[in-house]
Amino acid sequence: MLKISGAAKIYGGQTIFSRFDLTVAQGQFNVLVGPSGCGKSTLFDGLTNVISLDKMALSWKGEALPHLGCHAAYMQQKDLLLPWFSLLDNALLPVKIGNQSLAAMTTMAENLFSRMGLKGYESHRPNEVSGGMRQRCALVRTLMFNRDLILLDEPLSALDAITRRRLQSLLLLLQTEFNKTILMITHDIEEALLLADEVYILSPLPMVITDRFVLDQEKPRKFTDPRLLEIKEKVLAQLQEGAHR
Amino acid sequence: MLKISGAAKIYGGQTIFSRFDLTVAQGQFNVLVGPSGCGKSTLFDGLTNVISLDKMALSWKGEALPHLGCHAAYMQQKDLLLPWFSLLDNALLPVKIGNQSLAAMTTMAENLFSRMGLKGYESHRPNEVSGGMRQRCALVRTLMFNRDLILLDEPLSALDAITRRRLQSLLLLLQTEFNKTILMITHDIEEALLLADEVYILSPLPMVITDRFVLDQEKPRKFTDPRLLEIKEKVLAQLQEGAHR
Amino acid sequence: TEKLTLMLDWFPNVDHLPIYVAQEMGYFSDNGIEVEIITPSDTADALKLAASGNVDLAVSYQPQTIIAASQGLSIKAVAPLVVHPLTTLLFLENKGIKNPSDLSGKKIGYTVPGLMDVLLKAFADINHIKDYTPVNVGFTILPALVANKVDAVMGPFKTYETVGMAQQGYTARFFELEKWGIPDYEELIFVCGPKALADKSQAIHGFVKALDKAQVYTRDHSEKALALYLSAVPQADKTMETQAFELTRPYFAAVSSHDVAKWKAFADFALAHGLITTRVDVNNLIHLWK
Amino acid sequence: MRPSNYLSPALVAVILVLWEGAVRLMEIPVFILPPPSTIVVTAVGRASLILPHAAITFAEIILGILLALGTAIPLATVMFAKPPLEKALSPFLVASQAIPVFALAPLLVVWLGYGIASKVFMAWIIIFFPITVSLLSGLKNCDPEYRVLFRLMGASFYDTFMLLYWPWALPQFFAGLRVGVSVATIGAVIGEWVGAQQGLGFLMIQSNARLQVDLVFAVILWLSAMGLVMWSLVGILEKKMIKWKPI
Amino acid sequence: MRPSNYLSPALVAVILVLWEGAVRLMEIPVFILPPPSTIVVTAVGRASLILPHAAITFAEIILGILLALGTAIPLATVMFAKPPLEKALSPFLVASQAIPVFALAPLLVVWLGYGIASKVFMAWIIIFFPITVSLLSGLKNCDPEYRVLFRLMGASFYDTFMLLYWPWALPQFFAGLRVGVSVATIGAVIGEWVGAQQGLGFLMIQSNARLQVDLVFAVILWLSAMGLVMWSLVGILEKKMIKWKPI
Ligand SMILES: Nc1ncnc2c1ncn2[C@@H]1O[C@H](COP(=O)(O)OP(=O)(O)OP(=O)(O)O)[C@@H](O)[C@H]1O
Ligand SMILES: Nc1ncnc2c1ncn2[C@@H]1O[C@H](COP(=O)(O)OP(=O)(O)OP(=O)(O)O)[C@@H](O)[C@H]1O
Ligand SMILES: [Mg+2]
Ligand SMILES: [Mg+2]
Repeated sequence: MLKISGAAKIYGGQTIFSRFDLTVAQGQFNVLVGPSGCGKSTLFDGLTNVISLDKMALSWKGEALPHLGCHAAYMQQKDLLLPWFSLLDNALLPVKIGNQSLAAMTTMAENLFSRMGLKGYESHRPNEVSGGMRQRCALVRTLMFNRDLILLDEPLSALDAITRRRLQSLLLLLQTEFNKTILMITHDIEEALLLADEVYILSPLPMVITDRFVLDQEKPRKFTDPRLLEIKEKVLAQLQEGAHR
Repeated sequence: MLKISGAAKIYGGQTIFSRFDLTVAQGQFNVLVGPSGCGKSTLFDGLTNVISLDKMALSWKGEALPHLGCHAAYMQQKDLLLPWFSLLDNALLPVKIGNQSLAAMTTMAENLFSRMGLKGYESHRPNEVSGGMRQRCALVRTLMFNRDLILLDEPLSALDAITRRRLQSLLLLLQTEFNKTILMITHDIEEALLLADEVYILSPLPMVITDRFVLDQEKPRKFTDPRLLEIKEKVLAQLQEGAHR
Repeated sequence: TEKLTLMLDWFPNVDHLPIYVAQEMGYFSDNGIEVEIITPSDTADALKLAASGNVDLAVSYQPQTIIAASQGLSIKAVAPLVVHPLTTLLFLENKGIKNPSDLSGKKIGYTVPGLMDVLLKAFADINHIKDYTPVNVGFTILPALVANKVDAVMGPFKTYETVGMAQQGYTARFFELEKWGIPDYEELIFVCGPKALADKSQAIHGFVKALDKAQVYTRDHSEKALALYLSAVPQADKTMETQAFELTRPYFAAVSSHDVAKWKAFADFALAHGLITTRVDVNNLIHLWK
Repeated sequence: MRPSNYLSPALVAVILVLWEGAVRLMEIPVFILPPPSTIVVTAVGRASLILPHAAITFAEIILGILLALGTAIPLATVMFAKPPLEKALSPFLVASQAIPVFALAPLLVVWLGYGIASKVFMAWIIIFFPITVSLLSGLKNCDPEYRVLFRLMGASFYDTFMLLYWPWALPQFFAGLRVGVSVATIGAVIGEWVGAQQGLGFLMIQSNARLQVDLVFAVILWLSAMGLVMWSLVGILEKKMIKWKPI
Repeated sequence: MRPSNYLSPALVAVILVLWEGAVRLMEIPVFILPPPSTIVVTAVGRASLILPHAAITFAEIILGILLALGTAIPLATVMFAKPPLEKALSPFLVASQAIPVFALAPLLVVWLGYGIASKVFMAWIIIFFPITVSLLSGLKNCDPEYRVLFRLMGASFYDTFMLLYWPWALPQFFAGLRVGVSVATIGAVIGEWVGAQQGLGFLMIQSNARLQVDLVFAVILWLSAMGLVMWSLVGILEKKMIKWKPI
């Protein structure tokens, strides 16, 4: 279980969040939805020690930790691919750094590349592929961390509807087959509702959870389910309300 | 009228597109939808001479041009904000460079900032704001070009649903109030259908227009319109088909 | 008054004492001239700049002047300053060196490549030093000797480096060149270019006369002369320069004209031992004041 | 103070003690390498002799640096704007670094006389080179995606330079300037071989020939101090000018 | 060839013609500044004299550069990894640039003798500095967002260095190396003022003392040519190693 309590961050006098609490049960796929600039990335950065928070109590799998550091795989909002490596080498970076077997992981990466429609682009450099392809490569890299907890900050924002669907299934697979715990930020409400066990709706600054939807529908889901459509309307209304506060 | 004919680009043996034609009537708002990596950004880059195409005949307002160069405002997929300037200074870059009146344009930029929810962040540096805020700043900068033709490459991809709607209205205003001609790339089919006069569906590599939807519904539109929902299904089917070719 | 520029051969030291005496005693202004004294960046600079007319007068060495003449630089020697060699083959005492031939098979340093190495070779030929290794030590003379990197050095002045070494607690011994078969020559001389000599003949003659007077004063009032020098060159090390002066005094020129025979003998020697490759007519090189 | 902050003075102390010990134990004569204690004593004790010379040399260094900046910046800009010019000029720049002072000295005397000009010129030759090369490399390093943005905006070279290239190249420019101000000290000293009557270089050569090696090293200490002051000033200036870097 | 390609040789020609003309018209004596024609004639005509010396100096330059690389890279790395060390060491580095050759010569003679070692040492002192400073600046320039990425991956300093910092700093490293190889020529020559029996520096001093100024400049021409060759080699190496840059 991932348990965050009392997280607080102030940037130059501006409170991004204070006393922020969140709990994600092991094996769950939870999604954060909130307006742009509300502090979602800041929260993820704080969890993983990319930035230091002013206050936070954290525990993961029952163990209290100063931060998630090396326990989570974190896909940041920027793709941060290294220009001097090919896409495959970029994706294999966590393998080269960790002490995992390069051969086995290369097969896995190549497999992921073809599932994500990057087959044939393994040896392209990042500046030779499209924005969406860079994002997919960054996602492969995140999966190569091979960690139990995965934090995803808008992982599919640069992708078209079809590719997006394909990758959504892949993310679901991570949860169901490999029992990963996933916490994801997205702006796509349908995506949130298709994937999440719980959806949190966040307010603008200072960020608080204004609402929480528990979705126990069987996955994979289809968006034709009227209950999902209904929740979508609620979420939108909630977000709308937050924006007008 | 913008008329592109016979555009062709080959990258290292791989044909991105060849004999690509497109026509946009003056004052129209046309949208390109296509799978990630199909060559949309490459097309825009070619039109504006960011890269050189292998072949292309182009005319704008009846005048044959080698490229759109200084006739179009182009918002690229990357935000490309300069780290040493504040958001406002970044947005005012085209003004500083052109010979427009700085005072008047500053008012306009500040006005746009507050419409886009960036009020209070004018003097933040790009690395002190969120991904969505950077994107909005880049959009303001594009509008400050003050040109009749606007090319937008996924301008709203990093924004939440609510902010996105607000900016969609703003884009519509550009068309209706200021009579701009707009060509936009998006992955959000609903967005395409809400804004576009014509929607082009693109195939994967090599890129061709597989379908074209002319939408003459009154704007602003609502997505509750059943005809739009119907078209959305068609578009999705078309994209799906392209992906399985 | 006419202005003259004089470039020294090296930084100011007691060898130049009569010049400063003439300056301080007002002998230059008595002769209607005003002299600006300039330090060079390299010993060859003085000759170059005198020949090109960028300075009116320069202090140089007779051997280097002969070399310059053989290279086609047109210069004239107008007066001597120090009339015998100060250059020596120098070594530390207690090294068991009594005769030059004791240096056979040893390492011998020299200070200026192109000049001292040739002199060394001539010295060795004449004095039967066999199988020695020449080493260019530049101006790190004492360290080279003390660290036993060389056994002797060709080039140090018997009036100057010896004093410095004594101050550091080392006693120097040396072979004087003119006593070991090298023709006697004038160590320091004044030279000027043909143009300066033609245009400022009067002033340069005045300079020579003033210097003549200063030499006499230096001989007769050595303590006062030294005091004048030390006040003109404040950065000089008092004790060291005082001792060096004592050693240098006997070699200052007594008369203000060159010994043509001495020049001829050295020019012949230079040609014979490869210091120069083309014959130099010393009569063209020396200006005689009437 | 955190323990790591003690490292710097501690290391300095260790090096000085090792030096002092080595000189004393190995009985290295003072005229070869004086111990640091002697150097400091001489540097302080003879300050009244050294300072007037130091003032001259400092002026030469400052002028040399200003002149180097005044030439390096336009030169790097022009070579950046016109690559054929870069190709044509770089042989001369590289060649300028292979010329020893004694070859140039007579020429400098002929052209610039014995005043401060010839010393500043020598310093300039030595300083301008690292600044030019670093700045040029920094300018060339500019991300082409940003260049394209400026082209799209129809920016002139001047605008692009002021708003993009120059800020982009600043970190490399400062690296070059750091090297420049550090070699400026030796540049001015070398310049003083050209007919100087004063200055630290002049004082050093004389002291060296007179075997006053402690004074030579005392002068080097003063020169190093000057170099360090300028090095720190460059660091402060760099921090002021590159405020947007979160380092 | 495009017209702009003619600019480079044209400019070289113009400069040489101006030089030749100036020397002839202003009647600058050959022993102050020889005209380029004379220099070239001497440099070629006396190649058989110059070449053996050049070989020695070239060896010193190469050794100096290798030694400089072998020290600058670890030094910059260590100073980058441990900022307190940087603070502690940089005064010594800056000071090392303020030491003139004659102050160091006695020490070099005593410690390293008259062999090639003392020359290589002098060259090293001069070369390693720009490389160290540039490399260090390049390493520090690395985008902190990427550093964070490597921290997230749990990368060791070694891994981060090899995969991130080093490739990131390469352009600046090469700028430093360019400066380094250019000053390497004068570094070796200065080294040869300390007790050399051969080498271009030795030949230069000898020729200068014998007032063979055309030979002095011919040697400078050879040195410049060496510098240029190495400069070009660095350029080629840079292109090979920084393939990912679309310049
Ligand atoms: N370094 C910083 N200095 C000052 N303020 C900052 C800094 N970084 C972020 N902020 C502020 O924190 C707030 C939250 O930023 P954050 O990046 O977390 O937003 P977000 O929720 O991820 O938005 P988006 O959906 O647009 O990515 C923003 O208002 C931003 O201005
Ligand atoms: N510099 C390059 N060298 C080689 N191939 C390139 C280069 N730039 C782009 N490509 C290829 O061109 C194709 C189209 O790229 P483009 O960026 O136009 O895609 P896109 O339609 O904008 O995709 P996205 O929606 O992901 O941004 C891709 O397959 C990419 O690999
Ligand atoms: Mg974010
Ligand atoms: Mg794209």
